[in-house]
Amino acid sequence: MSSTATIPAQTTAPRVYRDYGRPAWRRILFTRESAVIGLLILVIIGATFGVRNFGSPITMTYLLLDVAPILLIALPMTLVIITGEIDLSVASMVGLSSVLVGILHQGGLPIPAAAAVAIIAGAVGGALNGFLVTAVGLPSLAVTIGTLALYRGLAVGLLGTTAVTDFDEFWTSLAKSKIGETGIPSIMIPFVLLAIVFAVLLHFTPFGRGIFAIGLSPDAATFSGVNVNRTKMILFILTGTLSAFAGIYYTLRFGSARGDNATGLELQVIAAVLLGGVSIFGGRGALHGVIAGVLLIGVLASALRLANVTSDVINIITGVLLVLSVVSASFLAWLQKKRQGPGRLKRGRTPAAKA
Amino acid sequence: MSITPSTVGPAALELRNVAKSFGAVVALKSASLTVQMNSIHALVGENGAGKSTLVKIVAGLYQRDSGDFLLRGEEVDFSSTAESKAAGIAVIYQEPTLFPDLSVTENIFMGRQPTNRFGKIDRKRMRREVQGLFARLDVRINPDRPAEGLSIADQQIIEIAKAISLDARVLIMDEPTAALSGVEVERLFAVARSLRDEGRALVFISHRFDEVFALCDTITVMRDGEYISTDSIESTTVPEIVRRMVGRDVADLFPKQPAEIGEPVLEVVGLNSAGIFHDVNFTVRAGEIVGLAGLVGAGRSEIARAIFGVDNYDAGTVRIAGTTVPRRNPAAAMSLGLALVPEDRRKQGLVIDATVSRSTTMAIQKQLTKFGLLTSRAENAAARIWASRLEVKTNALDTVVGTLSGGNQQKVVLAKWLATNPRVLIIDEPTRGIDVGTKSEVHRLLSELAGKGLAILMISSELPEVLGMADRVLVMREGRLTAELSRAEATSETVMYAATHASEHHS
Amino acid sequence: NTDGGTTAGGDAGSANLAVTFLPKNLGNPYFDTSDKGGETAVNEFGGTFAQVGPAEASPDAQVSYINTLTQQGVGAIVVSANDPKAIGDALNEARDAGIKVVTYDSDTEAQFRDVFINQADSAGIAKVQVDMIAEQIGDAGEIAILSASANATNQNAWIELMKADLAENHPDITLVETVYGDDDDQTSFDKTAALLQTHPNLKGIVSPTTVGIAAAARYLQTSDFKGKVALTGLGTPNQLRDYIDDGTMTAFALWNPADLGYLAAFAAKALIVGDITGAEGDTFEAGKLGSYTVGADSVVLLGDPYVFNKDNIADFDF
Amino acid sequence: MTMTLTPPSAQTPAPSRSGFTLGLYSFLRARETSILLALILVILVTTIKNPNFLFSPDGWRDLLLTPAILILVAIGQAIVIITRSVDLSVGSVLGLTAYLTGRLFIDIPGIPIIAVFVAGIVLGGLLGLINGALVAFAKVPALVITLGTLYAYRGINVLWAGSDRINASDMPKDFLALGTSSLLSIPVLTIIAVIVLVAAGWYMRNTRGGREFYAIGSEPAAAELYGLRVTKRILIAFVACGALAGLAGVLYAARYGTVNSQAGSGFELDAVGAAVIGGVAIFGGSGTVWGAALGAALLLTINRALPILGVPDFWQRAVVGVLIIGAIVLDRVLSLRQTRKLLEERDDSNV
Ligand SMILES: Nc1ncnc2c1ncn2[C@@H]1O[C@H](COP(=O)(O)OP(=O)(O)OP(=O)(O)O)[C@@H](O)[C@H]1O
Ligand SMILES: Nc1ncnc2c1ncn2[C@@H]1O[C@H](COP(=O)(O)OP(=O)(O)OP(=O)(O)O)[C@@H](O)[C@H]1O
Ligand SMILES: [Mg+2]
Ligand SMILES: [Mg+2]
Repeated sequence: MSSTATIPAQTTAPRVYRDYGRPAWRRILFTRESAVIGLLILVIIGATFGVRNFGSPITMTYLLLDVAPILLIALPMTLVIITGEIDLSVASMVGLSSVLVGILHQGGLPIPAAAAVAIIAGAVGGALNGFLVTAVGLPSLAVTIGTLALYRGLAVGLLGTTAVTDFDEFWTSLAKSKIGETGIPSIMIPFVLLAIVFAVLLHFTPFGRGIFAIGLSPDAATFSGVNVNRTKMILFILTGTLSAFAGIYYTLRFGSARGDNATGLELQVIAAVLLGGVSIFGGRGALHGVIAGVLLIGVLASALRLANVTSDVINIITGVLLVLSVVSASFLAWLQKKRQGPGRLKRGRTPAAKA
Repeated sequence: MSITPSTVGPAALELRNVAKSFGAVVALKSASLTVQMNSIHALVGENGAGKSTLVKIVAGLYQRDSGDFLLRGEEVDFSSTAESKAAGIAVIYQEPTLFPDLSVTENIFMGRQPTNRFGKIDRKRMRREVQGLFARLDVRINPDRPAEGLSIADQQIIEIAKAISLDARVLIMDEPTAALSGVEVERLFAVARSLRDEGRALVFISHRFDEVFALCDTITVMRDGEYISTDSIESTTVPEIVRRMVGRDVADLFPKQPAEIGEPVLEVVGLNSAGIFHDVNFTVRAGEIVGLAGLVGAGRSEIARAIFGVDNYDAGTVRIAGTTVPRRNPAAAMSLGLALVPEDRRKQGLVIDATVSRSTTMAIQKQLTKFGLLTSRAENAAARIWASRLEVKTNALDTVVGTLSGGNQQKVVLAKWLATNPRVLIIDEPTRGIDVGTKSEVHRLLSELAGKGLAILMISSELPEVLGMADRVLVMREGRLTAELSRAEATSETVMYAATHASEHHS
Repeated sequence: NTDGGTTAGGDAGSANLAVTFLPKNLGNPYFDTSDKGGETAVNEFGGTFAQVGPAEASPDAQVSYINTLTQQGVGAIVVSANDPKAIGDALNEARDAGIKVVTYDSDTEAQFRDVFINQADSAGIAKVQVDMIAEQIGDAGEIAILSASANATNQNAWIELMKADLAENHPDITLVETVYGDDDDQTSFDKTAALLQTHPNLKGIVSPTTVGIAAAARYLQTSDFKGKVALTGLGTPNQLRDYIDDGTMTAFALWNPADLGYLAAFAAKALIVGDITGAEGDTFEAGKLGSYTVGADSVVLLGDPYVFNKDNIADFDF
Repeated sequence: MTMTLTPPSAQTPAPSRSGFTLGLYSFLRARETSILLALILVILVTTIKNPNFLFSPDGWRDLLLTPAILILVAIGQAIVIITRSVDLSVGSVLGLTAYLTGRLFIDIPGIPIIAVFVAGIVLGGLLGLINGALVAFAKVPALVITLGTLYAYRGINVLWAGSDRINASDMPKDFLALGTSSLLSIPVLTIIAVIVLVAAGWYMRNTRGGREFYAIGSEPAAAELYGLRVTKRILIAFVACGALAGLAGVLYAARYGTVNSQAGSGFELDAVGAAVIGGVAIFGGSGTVWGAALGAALLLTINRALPILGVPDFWQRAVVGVLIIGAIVLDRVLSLRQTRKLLEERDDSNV
């Protein structure tokens, strides 16, 4: 930018602007993301020593295979929630994509072609959500409650009573394969690539800045030249597309295309995203926190199952964790305010004497 | 330096050495204010001096850290606004805050609706009272419509009606006239005077000295969270007050320099939007400041929004340097060199929860990227330049803009748009809620920008500002342009006439 | 009582007799009863019994549990499959890790398990239900089926066989609709209501699932159709006692689910200690139930379904 | 705007309309009206196809009976949504109280039915209080909190019930009769739901407390400036919602007769869906409990009508999805047209 204006020099010395109000370690350490990552590390350490068999490499393999769909969908879901919207239809889209892959393959299409159709269907489904939210101007919570029923209904309607199970061995074993000898499932390769793309998109581009701005104030974003509707549209399409991709993975991993695949997954995804520090009101959140949130729930579930704790306790823990994570955040904020209250007066800077 | 007015009985409201800080930000160091019954007391000070904070302490919204707070001679301590209301204090806040989904009537009576024996709200009575109130204030707002979609001015009027209907003994008004035009201001003043004559105490906060001197009896000056002085209004002058507020002399208030007027840059042809504005035609040339005047609600802001592409319009064309600006596409308008400083700073001008750094660079992010990537470092570097150019009062660039004072927020908005290096600047109420020092800086800045060839469309409800700054004045009434006046033709009388009378011929 | 003749027999003393039951879902009285039977058996032969499972009947949730059991290295998994294929790979991985897999109640494809304990052969189950409904409605009229979930392997197999039987032997009975209650009380209840409204001439409902039949009975009991529309299928005596007593229903069938679990546990033990490998013709002892022989496709048949009615229902408590 | 209707007199500068015109106008404009019409249409079409839908005793009973439980939950949900929160835990609360109902009858033989009702409502209210306290005191978004308690309450339910199941035979006949019997050919459950609906509707419209729910939902910051007791209101909203879900749980046990640990799962989306279809704005401040109740009735009636209209079982869910979307799109289109009309009217008045 060129300087269009020079303000006449004032009698006072020029102000010094620090980049940040707090030292770096405080900015990095005292965040929701760091708290979730810390908790994740603690739980892993605790489980490794406290739960028999948890330390074995196979645990990680199963764990990652299990959480892969949640990880994949959590990426675009994070962006959607940061804009202040929500997409409840993702799990239904997983089911629809699974059914499409199934019947198309049954009808003679090779897996890649069937998968491509499913991905396109995902994009179209996402675009329908996006259209209703942006062009028609409806609240996304209401819209996606509707499409949750619609997409699931299409899935169940298309496949009826049956489940398609005759998939090529090649594809089903690819879905479960591991990278070399590492025990890390191959599905992590596309996931890591996508995670990098999404992280860059969200945190290091004007598009990402727009996402945060929309979440904080859609009006102000519009007045700053952010194309709010286009941004939301893109994000809904991405969510639909990645849900469809997760659906393909789901189908191949279990070798079974069914209308009821992944029922209830939407709440798990949203719980993980919120646990990872994304504000449900939009405008706040970071991808590393979300990934840690997904893994935290996954590790806890895996460790507890290994310790023969039943599924109900896992649910209780997931729920309590979610509640605690948000409550503790506001508790800490309250504590900080208390501490910084009147007592800080004497430490306050004396404003520059101007006279 | 200060003259304490002789006290007859306890003061209606007295604050002594009140301090308040928000985290590391000290809003008030030692503020004092003594308001007598039967008087209208002005409270003035630069942006960020702590006026609104003091008001909020009186209202019970904030709790003071230290100091004394007396009401009619008695120590009080409010922990909520309900308590202060019960103690007979009514407050008009700086930013109108209504319930958008509720009707105007409900907004006025919320929390204290008249009820019958069974606890059922007496709607008839509520309606009667509102009609009486509106008649007294000569307000023409449908009391049954929802508050949603009301202009800021209408919202402010409802806030005023609400505060008056409280029948309070102390009425505090924090910049109630910032959004109002002359007629409404006069009406408000008439009511304020009659309230004073009934024996109530009023506090009036404003950055407009003509209003302060026309209305108030006593004036208290604050600076940097500290009490400076209290005088009776007859014994002081505007330059004296300004010197105390700013700590130095302020020169010419409206220093528009003559500039070379060039080619037309912004051309608006036949712009029409059903129900909002009709057949709007005008041009703005390079180096020219065109003032757009009119009563509140005339539809000026809507034209600005339509030109910039935030709102759609039914017909017409907008061109910048010959190129047609596409509809409903602010990004395209920006890339053609259009900038808009909108009227509602907190909702439109700024992402109020974003940092100073991000807010300042919001409109130039694309230029700051390297290989499509944007880093905080690049943003901070750019933001630092603009923050220091406009003297934004903040200590760190990651301060949330919402915590800055109103004037400093306005500076950030200006910085954001000046950073884009625009060809056309549309600026809606450029100095609303800005103190004298900053105001003269803004005016100097606009004048200089025009001198460098920028085309400026300035929408303002402040007549002196329009007359002082504009090379040409357009006047609007009810969605139509009613007059185009040259600088020589434009006087308070000609502008006001055009703003209140339909034009004989359409231009 | 194992004779140490076989190769695996050498391990018998130190054999891993940890047997874990993995039903379709928890909170299902049918599986409660069957797994209780399994527990009795495991205690009899001195192994360790465990039961795990998802809250809702879905194959993906079962896979997580199978994986966990694989990691824990249990001796055998006894599972009722929510999908014949979807849990197959997980089961194979378990078997690769040396775990024996027994399916009961609902089978997977044969290559994924060592042995399937069949409660009654499908043809028999289908036949007993068709016979009951035919008798109750006088071998003519409209009937409907209220099944469990649309993907349930066993129910679907029975329904196919029932259709064939009806077409062949009962030409005057028309099956007008099959609806799915998802083994959920409320859904089954509402579907029953819908069936009765949609088909005013309906003479009977067959519900080959314990949840569905109970919900349908409860709806019928308080509706005008009580006594006019027949209801039969598979259910447990405790659930349906009241409806038999008050005439809402006259008869229904089931095998003894406790025996099913009991037999499955003993089959698991026989696999662990190496008495059987799942080959056709292998025989093993199943405690109080006596001796059983593995049939074709590694299937062990429990016996014929039992028909409960007003006269005999008081003799049962499960 | 509306100034053309009545020219402002000298006395009242604000435009005003007579009570009757106002009433008629708002009735025709109201969201509730269009939902009611849609409901009537569905019933009409289905009845034409199959008269039994309305005219057989069972059809009549089920028409009124089926929505009763969801109506109760939707009323509570509407109150919470109007205050700009949401309660996703209602399904789990319903499940817990339904199981409690069964347990009380089993563990305390001869317990009076009324005591069971009280216990269910109290337990529901307590669970709602936990939600409300977390939302109000910790100032945490309700969606997050109640998503958490959705899991937690359901987990407690499964932990408590295990694989136990309450059967009809475990509960007294009198109690079960409540679930299906009628008074003057109106089912008892429906009567309960309607009484609650009328009371809640009256309260929300005509009392200070009720209006404060709307105010808080419309603009929380303003509510604070007005000195409204926001915390108290949020607590009341959640307790009411929980208590209604608790009542619904008791009625669920009476109606369905069997209760396991999964009773009521998925109810939360139905309840939110009903409120949204009924015109309760998801971001608070507008809508009525009447709308939510009509939304619940419409949702469940469509569910029952589809098989009769010949939509195959498997496709029903898709149709329900289309209908939900259709309802909210229609509402939006109508309100846009209304805005447009108001603007044009203003033009005329300006000339
Ligand atoms: N909630 C808050 N959190 C942090 N800082 C605050 C808050 N409210 C006010 N401040 C700071 O306190 C100081 C005084 O602000 P205040 O709004 O009282 O000024 P003012 O005199 O009303 O200014 P203006 O004329 O611009 O309205 C400013 O520095 C402002 O940034
Ligand atoms: N969202 C809206 N819905 C309906 N009417 C609106 C809406 N926004 C503004 N108006 C109306 O449009 C007219 C023009 O509004 P506006 O106040 O923006 O004009 P203005 O000349 O810019 O005044 P000012 O900027 O001084 O407030 C007013 O009558 C106002 O009430
Ligand atoms: Mg202020
Ligand atoms: Mg304006």
